[in-house]
Parts: sequence; C-alpha cells; structure tokens
Amino acid sequence: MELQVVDLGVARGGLPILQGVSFTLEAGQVLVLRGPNGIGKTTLLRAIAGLQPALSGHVSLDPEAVAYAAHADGLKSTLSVLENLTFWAQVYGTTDVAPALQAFALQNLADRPAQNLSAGQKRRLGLARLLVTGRPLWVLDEPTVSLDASAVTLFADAVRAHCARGGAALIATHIDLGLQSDLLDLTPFKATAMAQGDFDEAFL
Amino acid sequence: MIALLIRDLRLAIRTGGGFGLGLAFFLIIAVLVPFGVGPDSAVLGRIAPGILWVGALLSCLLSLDRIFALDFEDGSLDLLATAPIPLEGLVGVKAFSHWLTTGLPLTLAAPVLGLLLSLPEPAYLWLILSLLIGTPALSFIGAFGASLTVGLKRGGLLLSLLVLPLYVPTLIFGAETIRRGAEGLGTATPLTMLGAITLGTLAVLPFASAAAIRINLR
Amino acid sequence: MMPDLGKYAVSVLSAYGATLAIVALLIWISLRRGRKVQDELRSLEGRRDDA
Amino acid sequence: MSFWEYANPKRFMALSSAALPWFTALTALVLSVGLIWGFFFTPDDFRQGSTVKIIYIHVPSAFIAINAWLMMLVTSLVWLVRRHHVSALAARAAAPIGLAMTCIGLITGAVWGQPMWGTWWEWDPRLTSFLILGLFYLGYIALWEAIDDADTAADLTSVLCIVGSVFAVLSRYAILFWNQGLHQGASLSLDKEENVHDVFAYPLWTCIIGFVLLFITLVLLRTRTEIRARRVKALIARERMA
Repeated sequence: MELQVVDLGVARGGLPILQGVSFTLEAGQVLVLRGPNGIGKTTLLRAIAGLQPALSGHVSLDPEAVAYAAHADGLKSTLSVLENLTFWAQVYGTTDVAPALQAFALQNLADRPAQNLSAGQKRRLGLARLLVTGRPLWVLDEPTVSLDASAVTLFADAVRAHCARGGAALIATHIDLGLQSDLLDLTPFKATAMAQGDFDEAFL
Repeated sequence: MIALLIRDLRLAIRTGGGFGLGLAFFLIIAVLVPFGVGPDSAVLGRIAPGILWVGALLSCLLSLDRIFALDFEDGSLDLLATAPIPLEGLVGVKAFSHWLTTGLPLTLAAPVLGLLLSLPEPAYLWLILSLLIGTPALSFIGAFGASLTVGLKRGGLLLSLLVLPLYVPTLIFGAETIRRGAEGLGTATPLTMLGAITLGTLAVLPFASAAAIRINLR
Repeated sequence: MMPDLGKYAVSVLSAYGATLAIVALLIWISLRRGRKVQDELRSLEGRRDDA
Repeated sequence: MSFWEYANPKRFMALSSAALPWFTALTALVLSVGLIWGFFFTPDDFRQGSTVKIIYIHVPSAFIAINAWLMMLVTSLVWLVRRHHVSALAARAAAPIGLAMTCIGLITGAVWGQPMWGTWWEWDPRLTSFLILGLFYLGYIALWEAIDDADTAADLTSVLCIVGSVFAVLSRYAILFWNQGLHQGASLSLDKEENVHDVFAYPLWTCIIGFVLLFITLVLLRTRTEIRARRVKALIARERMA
C-alpha cells in the first residue's frame, strides 16, 4: 500500500485552487495537511478519495484501498449505533464490529438510536466506521471536530494502532494529535492565475 | 448491496414517510374523483383506468426526492460513493427499494380503489398486471430525475417537471392496457410495450443516474 | 394591397400576430440580456486593467 | 486547422462577431421575402380558404422546434465527449428558441385547427407530441437555471438531453398508438405525389430557410451572450479568490 501524489492540481467551482502538490505516503505513516481555511484541503482530499476528478497530475492508488471520512458522518438517525455500524461493515464485506465499538468507547451506547447521541458521540461513531471498513488508507477531513480531549486521545490511539497494522492516514486537521507524523503545509501550492492564451482561458 | 436494501427498507418503515404518504395520497385521489365527477358508475367505470394510473403516478412522484436527498444531506452518499458498491448498483438498489415501498403497495391497493371507482370486472387482472409491470419504470425514471436534482436545495418542483414528460409513455401504455382489458380487447400490444419500457429503463437508466450522481458529488 | 382573407381573416391574422409577437419577444430578450452581460463584462475587465 | 478550433471561445467570439451582421441581414431578407410572398401573393386553397397562409409559419416553426432539440443533442454529446465549453453554451442558448418555436407551432396549430376541425385543442398525436416537447424544453431550461456551477449544469443538462431524446421518441410512438389523430400528413416530402402544390411550396421553402437563418442568427447571438456571462462569472470568482 502506497499513496503517490504527483503534481496534482485541483479545482473548486471551476477555478483552480491548488497546483503542483506532490507527496508520497507509505504504510505505517501519518501525513497531516495544514493550511488556512479555504486553501483547498477538503477539495484535495476528495480528489484523492476519487470523488472528484483532478485538474492535472495524477494520484496513483488502488481506489479499493481508501476509506474516506468527511465533515458529515453519514449516520441514519433512526438506526441504532450498532445498526449503523453493522450496515457499513456489511457494505465493506467485514463482519466484526466489536473492536470498533470498543476502540471508540461506544459499547454502552450500542442500542441507542443515533438521533439521541451528542455531537461528539456521533463523531466517534463516524470514526468507528473507519475501523470496520478494513481499508488500509484513511483519508480524514477534520476528524476531531466536536471531540473532547479524551475522545481525541481515543482517536489518536486508533490511528496509531492502524499504522502499526500497516495502515496509513492522510489527515487534514488544525490540532496537534500527538502522533508521529509528517507535516505538509499547502500554502505554497496555491494556484496562480492561468497562463494567458490557454484554450479555455476565457472561462478560468 | 443486500445490506443497503435492508437498510433502506428499515429506514422507510421507521420514518414512516414514504410508505404511508403515497398510499394515503392514492386513496385521496380515488375518493375525491367521484365527488368531482359525479356518482354515475358508468362514467366512473369508463375513466377509472386513467384515474388509477394517474393516481399511482402522482403518489410515486411524491416520494421521489427522498431517494437520494436524505443520503446526500447527511453525507452517506459521499461515503457510499467511495464504498466497494458500484454507483450503478447503488442506484438500482435505491430505485428498487423505492418501488418496494411505493409501487408495490400501490399495486396491491389499486384493486380496492378500483371497486370504489366501479372499474368493470374484466379489468382487474389487467389493472394489477399493468401496475406491477409499469411501476418499476416509474421508480427507475424517478431515480434518474432525483439523481439530476440531488445537489439542489429546493429540487422538488424541478424534479416533478423533469420527470413528468418522461412518465408519458409508461402512463399511456399502462392505462391503455386496462382500458382495452375492460372492453375485452386484446391487451398484448400495450402490455408488451409497457414491459419493454420497464426493461429498458431498468437496464439503461441506472448508468445515466450514476453518471449524474458522480457529477453532482464533485 | 391587403389580400382578401375571407371569413378566416381573424384566424390568419391572429396566427401571424402571435408569431410576430413571440419572435419579437425572443429577439428583445436575447438582445437585452446580451447588452446587460456585455456591459457587466466591460466594467469587470476595466477594473482588472486598472489594477 | 482542425474543425475543433472553432470551439475555442476566443476564436468563436471573433468569428461570430464578423458573421453576425451578415446573418442578420440575410435572415431579414429571406424571412421578409418568404412571409410577404406567402401572405400577399399566394392564392387561397380551394378547401381551406385563406387559412392555408398559416402554413408559412406553422410548418417552419415546427421544423425548427424539432431540429433545435436535435442540435442540442449533438452539442451536448460534443460537450460530454470533447469538453468544449462553447458547445455546451450553444445548447443552452438554443433551448429558449426551441421553446418559443414550439409555442408558435402550438398556437398557430390551434388557430388553424379552430376553423378546420372546429376545435381549438384536439388531442391529436402531433399536437400532443409538441406539448410534450414543450415540457422537455421547459425542464431542460429549468435545470440550467437551477444549478449554480456552470460545468455541473452543462454536464447534467447534457445527460438530461440524451435521456430526454430517447423518451421523446418513445412518447411519439406511445402517442401514435394512443390516438391515430386527424392531423394531415407531412406538408412537404420528397415524394411528389403527396406534396402540396408548387404555388404553396416555393414560398414555404423560402420561409423554412428564413426560419433556419433566424435560428442560426439567434443561436450565435445568444451563445455570445452565454460566453460573456460565463466569463463574467469566472472573473468575479477570480476576484473573490485573489
């Protein structure tokens, strides 16, 4: 498992926002993306997860290796914690949800409908989904939003365990997770204006 | 994919919404029409095939925007798009579960409402048959419309406008089957056409819908 | 010069009238929007040149 | 030079700006000749009386209404395959013209039908098909208007256009099956026997050419507007980012 990003450029709303982004991520590594709001962290992560096409460059990665987690957790409010998690486990063809419940301290909430969870508990459930996917590369967009300090520790432990098993994680976050990680600041990759005379120059 | 189907059905049952609403709407139409047209059973019997098909179609329309919108709002659609289920399969499952929760109950309820509208006796078989064959097309066409409007805040009205002309052939052949059945004429042609449309939409539209969803997600 | 349209005069004339009205409306809308967008673009490009 | 060079917005703007005055003049000329010829200098039909003069607008507008959709289908495919923005914008520019022509076809048909068939509206296959075509245009235009992101809108309307075309053909057959109708057959065909008389045919052909020219002129004009609007949007977005 290796993620290789070469000279990647991405666009948001038809406008290029990042260009020339290159990095590699190998098994066992954590890479944290930094950069001011609006620089394009989310867009970059969506491009790597395969949700939107890249403007230029390429991402070499088996699409079957990515587990993506965004701002929204994709929880169904009328289903219980266990049902939500079991559904994702079935989608990814795994069966055992107990370790995931345990890792994020959700055992006692297992039968509670997701609509009765607090924001932090919902987030924990959303992150527990990563464990049942059984996929090696986690692509995470602001995973610690609305988590308290102890939950952040739980999350950091989960990432550490994941890397120890040969996984890797690409995380966009602003807080220090206390992880052994590489840092990539996206500010220098901000796209400059299009070159004049480009074919579709009139539109970009 | 079976897990997805089970989840969708479970959600439909727990939230109520889809199920009851469509059926209730169908009932309302069938009950209100006699008040508008008058109690003459000969007139009612003549227009019953059309009323039942239009009613089924409108009831179907009612719950279309829920097919993808809910999953889009809570982020499930993003996650499902990166899951190992092909998007085409996802659309198929979603449309199928929409049919199970609207088209199928409508088909089962239609004969009862046919009684209310004094539908002629020989037509009942064709009523059930045409709805059974035709309503899956309504769900799949509807899923296509829903996938086009999934990114829009207030897509409901636009969805109806987009789907309406697409429903015309199904409606024509469906109602025609019952009308011919009621008059004892041959129903083979409209029924075959209806089946052909359904099979065609089942085979092709999931691909168009998946393309539309991919465009909407990026 | 006006041809004798006989008893159908109203039909024929209203058909022509409606057509001319719709075409005129279409042309007017196209031209008006064209001009509006062009003005907008000019002011934007002008601002860019100043900067 | 490849044909696709015309899809470069800048080239398109330059070329269309040069061509537009010529097309405008030619349209005005051909259309006025055709309509004046048809309205003032053709005899009445022995059966339909003077209503036959409606043919000079009814048939050309119907012709454009159908072919505008075909043109949108082609340009949509070009956009999906080759991603030329001008192509998608041309489809967008053509839709309201198609809708207007559909309306003209329906109105003139109704006005014609009133004295001929004794009713304003008849659920005749052709009229019904046109009504459905009008709905397709409405949905297509509404989808363009509803979506903010220009590329997304272009993609989705293209998909709609393709699927809609298939269903439009289906509807046509369904409607034929549903009602055999009282509309007369095609007014012009290559088969001489069925043709309307030459006295009517020459001005009719002139009018059709005139309407085609009108369509081309309007599409050019509106595509130019759409390109400019697109550029305005891009510039505003770029300013906001900088």
